Amino acid sequence: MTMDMTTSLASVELANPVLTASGCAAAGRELSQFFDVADLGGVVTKSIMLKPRSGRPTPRMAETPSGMLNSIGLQGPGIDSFIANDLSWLRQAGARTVVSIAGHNTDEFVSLAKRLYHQPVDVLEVNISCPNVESRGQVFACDPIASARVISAVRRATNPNVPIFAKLSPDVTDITQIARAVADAGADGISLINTLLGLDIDLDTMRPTLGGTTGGLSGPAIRPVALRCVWQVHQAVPQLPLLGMGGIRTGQDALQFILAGASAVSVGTAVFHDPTAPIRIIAELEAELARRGFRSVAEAVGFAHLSAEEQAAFLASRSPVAGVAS
Amino acid sequence: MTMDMTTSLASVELANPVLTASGCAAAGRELSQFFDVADLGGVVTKSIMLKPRSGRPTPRMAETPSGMLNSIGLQGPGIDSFIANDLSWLRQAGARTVVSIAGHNTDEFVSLAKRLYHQPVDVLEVNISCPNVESRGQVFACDPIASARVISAVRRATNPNVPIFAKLSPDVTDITQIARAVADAGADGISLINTLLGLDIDLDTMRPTLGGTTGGLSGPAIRPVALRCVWQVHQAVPQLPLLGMGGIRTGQDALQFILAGASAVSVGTAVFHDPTAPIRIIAELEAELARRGFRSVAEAVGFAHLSAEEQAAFLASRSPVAGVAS
Amino acid sequence: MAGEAGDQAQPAAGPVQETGEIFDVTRFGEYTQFTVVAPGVARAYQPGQFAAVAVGGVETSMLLRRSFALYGVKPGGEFAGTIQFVVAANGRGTEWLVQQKIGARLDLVGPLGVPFPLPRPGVPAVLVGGGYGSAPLIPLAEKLIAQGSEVEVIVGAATARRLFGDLQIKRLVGTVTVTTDDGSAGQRGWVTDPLPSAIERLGAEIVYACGPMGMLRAVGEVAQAHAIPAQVAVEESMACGIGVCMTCVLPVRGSDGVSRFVRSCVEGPIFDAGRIRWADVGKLPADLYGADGM
Amino acid sequence: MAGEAGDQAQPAAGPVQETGEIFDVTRFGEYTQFTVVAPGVARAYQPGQFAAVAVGGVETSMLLRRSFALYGVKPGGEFAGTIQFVVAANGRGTEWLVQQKIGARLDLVGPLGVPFPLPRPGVPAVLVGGGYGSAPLIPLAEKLIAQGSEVEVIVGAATARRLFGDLQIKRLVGTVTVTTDDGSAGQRGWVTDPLPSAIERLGAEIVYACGPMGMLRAVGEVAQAHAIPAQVAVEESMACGIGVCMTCVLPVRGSDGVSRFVRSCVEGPIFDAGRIRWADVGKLPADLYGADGM
Ligand SMILES: Cc1cc2nc3c(=O)[nH]c(=O)nc-3n(C[C@H](O)[C@H](O)[C@H](O)COP(=O)(O)OP(=O)(O)OC[C@H]3O[C@@H](n4cnc5c(N)ncnc54)[C@H](O)[C@@H]3O)c2cc1C
Ligand SMILES: Cc1cc2nc3c(=O)[nH]c(=O)nc-3n(C[C@H](O)[C@H](O)[C@H](O)COP(=O)(O)OP(=O)(O)OC[C@H]3O[C@@H](n4cnc5c(N)ncnc54)[C@H](O)[C@@H]3O)c2cc1C
Ligand SMILES: Cc1cc2nc3c(=O)[nH]c(=O)nc-3n(C[C@H](O)[C@H](O)[C@H](O)COP(=O)(O)O)c2cc1C
Ligand SMILES: Cc1cc2nc3c(=O)[nH]c(=O)nc-3n(C[C@H](O)[C@H](O)[C@H](O)COP(=O)(O)O)c2cc1C
Ligand code: FES
Ligand code: FES
Repeated sequence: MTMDMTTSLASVELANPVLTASGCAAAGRELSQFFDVADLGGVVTKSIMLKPRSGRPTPRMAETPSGMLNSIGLQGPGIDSFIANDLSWLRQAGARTVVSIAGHNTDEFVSLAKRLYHQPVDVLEVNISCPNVESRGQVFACDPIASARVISAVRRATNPNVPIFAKLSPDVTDITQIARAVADAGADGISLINTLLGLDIDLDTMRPTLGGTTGGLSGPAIRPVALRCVWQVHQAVPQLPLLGMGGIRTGQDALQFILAGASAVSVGTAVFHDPTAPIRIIAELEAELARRGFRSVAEAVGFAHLSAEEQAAFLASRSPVAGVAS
Repeated sequence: MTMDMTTSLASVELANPVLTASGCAAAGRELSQFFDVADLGGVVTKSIMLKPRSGRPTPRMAETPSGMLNSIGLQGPGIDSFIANDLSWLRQAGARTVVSIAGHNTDEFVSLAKRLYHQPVDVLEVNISCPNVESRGQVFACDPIASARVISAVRRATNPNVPIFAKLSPDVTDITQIARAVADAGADGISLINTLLGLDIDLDTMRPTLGGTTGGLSGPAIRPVALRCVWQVHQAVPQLPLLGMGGIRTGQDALQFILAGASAVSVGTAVFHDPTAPIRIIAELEAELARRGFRSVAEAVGFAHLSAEEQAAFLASRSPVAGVAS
Repeated sequence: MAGEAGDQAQPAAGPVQETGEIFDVTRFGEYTQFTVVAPGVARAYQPGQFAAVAVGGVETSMLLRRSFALYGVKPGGEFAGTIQFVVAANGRGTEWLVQQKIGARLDLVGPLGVPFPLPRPGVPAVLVGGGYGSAPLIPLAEKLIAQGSEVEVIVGAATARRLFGDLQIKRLVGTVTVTTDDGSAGQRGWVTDPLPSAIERLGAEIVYACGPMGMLRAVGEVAQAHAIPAQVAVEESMACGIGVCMTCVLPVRGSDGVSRFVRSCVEGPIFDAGRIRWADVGKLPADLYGADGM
Repeated sequence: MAGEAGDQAQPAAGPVQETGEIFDVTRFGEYTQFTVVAPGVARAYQPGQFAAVAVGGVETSMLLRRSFALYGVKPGGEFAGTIQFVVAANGRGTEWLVQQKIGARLDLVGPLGVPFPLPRPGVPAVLVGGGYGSAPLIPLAEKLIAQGSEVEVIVGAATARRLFGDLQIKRLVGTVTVTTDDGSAGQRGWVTDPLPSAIERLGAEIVYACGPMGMLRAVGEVAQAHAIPAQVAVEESMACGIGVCMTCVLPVRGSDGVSRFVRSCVEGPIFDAGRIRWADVGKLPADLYGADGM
């Protein structure tokens, strides 16, 4: 029995459900030294802004138990250079491309969406987990109104054939409220989760370790929080495709996200430990699905939300014995 | 040079700044098999409610990377049995006692505070990180108004000589907003942080691992989030004493919290790994303070908020050479 | 709970935390037996108790100890201060453990839990072990024999490679009944198949069992059918093992008739099978003490 | 950046991820030298490159690899496919590493980064190493000698136990200058003390250095004072080591005069010291490319 590993992010079909995570794979080129990026479900590029960004001063990272903090500060070349160099490389490499955009305000998001209108973009990921200069630096994704405003503006400005995914921050009182707001505003799907806000103190200097004082916590440490967000959002807006991420290291981890309701997953921090992780995870996930009697990724999406009885009925119909008997 | 390890939680002086964490040391009796609980800064008891509670069905825990999820559901004997058995044992054991209370609604918190009015309680920790039945189960600590209401009611009902500490949840958009609300409502201090809401999927059953579906994430995994909360709250309300916790395993971890602004710390999940952790951490913390030229815990509280120049000036005055020269 | 059945049911002394050196590692089928020098744990030990072992080393991501039933404890004599336990490699922590070599150090907390309550001297007993669950029955059998009880032991497993202790028990007791699900050793079937006749043959007045939950429940039912008690050693997920966290509870009916969630680490792991509400494990029955407070 | 100084400055082939067996472990003072069988890493290696080593084992809490400069690489011959690196046990990961024994397996990614750019054949060069920083200078010296350069090497450390490679360098070059802060070996003082006279004696046209940031900066200043370039190997915290995360950046002035935050893992670790804005490391200078976009 062959496994159907295809999945889709809204209207876009992917060969398999394993993508990179924004900011953890640059624009794919460095990883192509280790494997063919066209074999991935897709490459999610580092959030790009309108203008070139230096990023924050160093130190930009701290290792924490089963995780890390980063305060990169969205260093990047700006959208023009990105289109000229990175996007064209990805197209030529044959990779499915999810372009992540970030802005200081709604207008910047709109400008980015327009610049990308005729570009080879499969999905647009709108990173609203960044500070909104129009609202005293409050993160867009922490406010349902600001989030909805960005998403509806981007939806209008983007090529209508390109689905847009809103990327949410877990640092909110009620993630389902934000999810509903962006869904209502026209998001075709949601990416969950961005990093958690954290801090580390350097015991040599006795001051915050990171140049940016606080930073984003990622890695396996946050996986239970990420799974909870995927679970809650899938329950709140079941029809909405979710791109799940946060601490995925193995095919088993990826399967947890899919069972919780993600249609596909992004592998972030694990790449730093293991540059071949995304490719390995595709194979591991396939084996884990087969072991449990699934014939496709689609069958497993949200499966953990079924009642024990519904699960049992499905799996009984799938056991090899039942297959022979019928 | 001897180290002054005393610290205080509002008006209450403690012999040292290391306490247990609510729910991770029961009421001290079991740990007294391993060390004398009177040697601790204090014992924080498991949150007690008015009536006996069965707690949630099992499984109640899942191990996660550098952390664990629990869904105990505040199993406990109810306040009367607690006073008769646990509190009397703690008094006879000579332990500084922080009693944690939890209620379904404001009235229950008030009743608990009144029952404890004449009891041997050093500090009252008000666990508002639990669901408010009057508000469709929303956690009190997720709403500044509900939080403030509980705290001001408890403050009025409690023995005025007993400081009350509000224990906050990190699962909020802006923890400083809740901190300010409870400070204005009369909290004498704040305990930070309770667990983060998380979820795990059991890959055998393909359903949520925990009987309670979601659970609380604790352990070193959450330390960066906890430190960030302590840092932010200390910056927002610098005069307010903080009891810091979340993933503390060593004296170095404890020192991070103190430098970030905590006057004392609670050791929770680490006790499960190492029942003698709280006592070991006292000694380790003392050594870490001494190594850096501090003469007291008080000098180190919030030290990471000083500018590099202020820090250097202080430490220069403290170096052994400077000491000799003066 | 278990304490009600006999007066040796309270641990002689409290648990200690100590670092023990691995003295021997031996494979038995799918299991790995460790002999560890841990005099503090050995000193207070009584059959039925367990130890909680830290896994993964200093910078591990695994915070929680793993629990293992103790046996082969030598408080004095030639191998003074050693303990034994047997490990089935199931998950992350046990996979790490079975890779540890002679000379490595393990961080242990023990002995934990209540021991098997002993009957009056001379009372005949049947002991039933499933898989590695037969391990703690070895010292129990020794103790029962020493106090004059006639003892029969039944050990079972899914397959021969998952049997444990059968030879040692045969040496000790003179005979052992073996069952395997697949018939690869002993008789094909379950431990509960030969149990009724063993109880009857011996005129047993008590049954002891250790093994998977399903087996314990079935053994309890057989014992009940013979109107004798079954003392069983349960295996619940434990975060602390020392009674402070409340993760390890089971719904247990008390002598007052009231059912409560009871900590299996300190009030167990040995329970009277008739007191455990097997059908409600993993549920929250409405009549449980404190269920109305939820 | 570094590529501008010579045409060998691009790695010959890309990095690989491979599991290598530890072939030898040797202590030198406070350091531990590992020889590891890693043919894939060895194959493409050039002096100046490093490897990133996973630490802590499967269930570790330490997610990030640790970087080590490579030397003693034998792509062919008797010890074909081995690499060497030397480890100073500083923190959690290196503490774990130095406890690994012969036969253990390490998960490696390498070779990473750009190599030392080589001058035209015959150009005299001074090499300066601080602490374990002298390790990568050994293969560099070999290569320079092989292409006909006259070479002098200065190695220094805080104290004798933190010197590395002095004997090996002496064997290779015929002579070595040693400095220690406390005078416990060689002359008391810093590597920069004997550096000017070495440059002058040799008529050196290039300086190479590897060691702590403060030392690299000082070496760069001495070289600048002699109007010759210094190629230095920096050590920035690296989360990925392969260029995808942007944690490892330094403010570096480009050939176009514009300063940028440049990744030291893929555009370094070798930089022209004169290009690094040492005073702005850890800062965000306002004239940096993209600073106005923040
Ligand atoms: C009182 C007692 C005595 C035991 N005696 C033995 C013994 O003699 N030999 C033996 O091989 N095993 C014994 N077990 C079971 C053993 O503790 C588990 O197999 C082991 O904890 C699983 O750890 P892991 O690293 O393989 O699994 P993981 O899946 O990595 O474990 C994750 C977490 O779940 C807990 N857990 C998982 N499975 C079990 C289980 N079956 N029972 C309890 N906790 C579990 C772990 O302790 C850990 O906290 C005993 C358990 C208890 C409670
Ligand atoms: C290109 C390069 C080459 C190096 N070559 C060597 C060598 O040959 N021998 C040697 O002993 N060391 C070398 N180092 C330094 C070595 O990587 C660090 O000492 C090591 O990462 C510290 O890890 P730890 O586990 O001891 O410290 P921890 O404090 O546990 O490290 C926590 C995190 O910070 C990073 N980190 C901490 N200190 C440093 C540091 N000084 N430099 C870079 N990252 C750091 C770690 O990589 C890790 O990600 C090199 C570093 C780089 C970047
Ligand atoms: C170094 C680093 C840089 C990141 N940069 C971005 C970014 O530019 N845009 C974004 O949406 N998320 C960014 N993220 C967040 C990741 O895409 C991902 O949401 C998060 O790290 C959780 O997944 P993980 O645990 O697998 O890393 C970054 C994460 C890391 C660790
Ligand atoms: C098993 C368990 C039970 C807990 N019970 C309570 C509780 O009853 N009341 C409370 O305020 N916090 C409770 N907590 C939260 C801890 O007190 C603490 O805030 C949190 O675990 C973070 O600290 P740690 O990482 O050191 O465990 C519990 C935590 C655990 C792990
Ligand atoms: S395992 Fe913690 S109370 Fe039993
Ligand atoms: S370490 Fe990741 S880009 Fe250099």
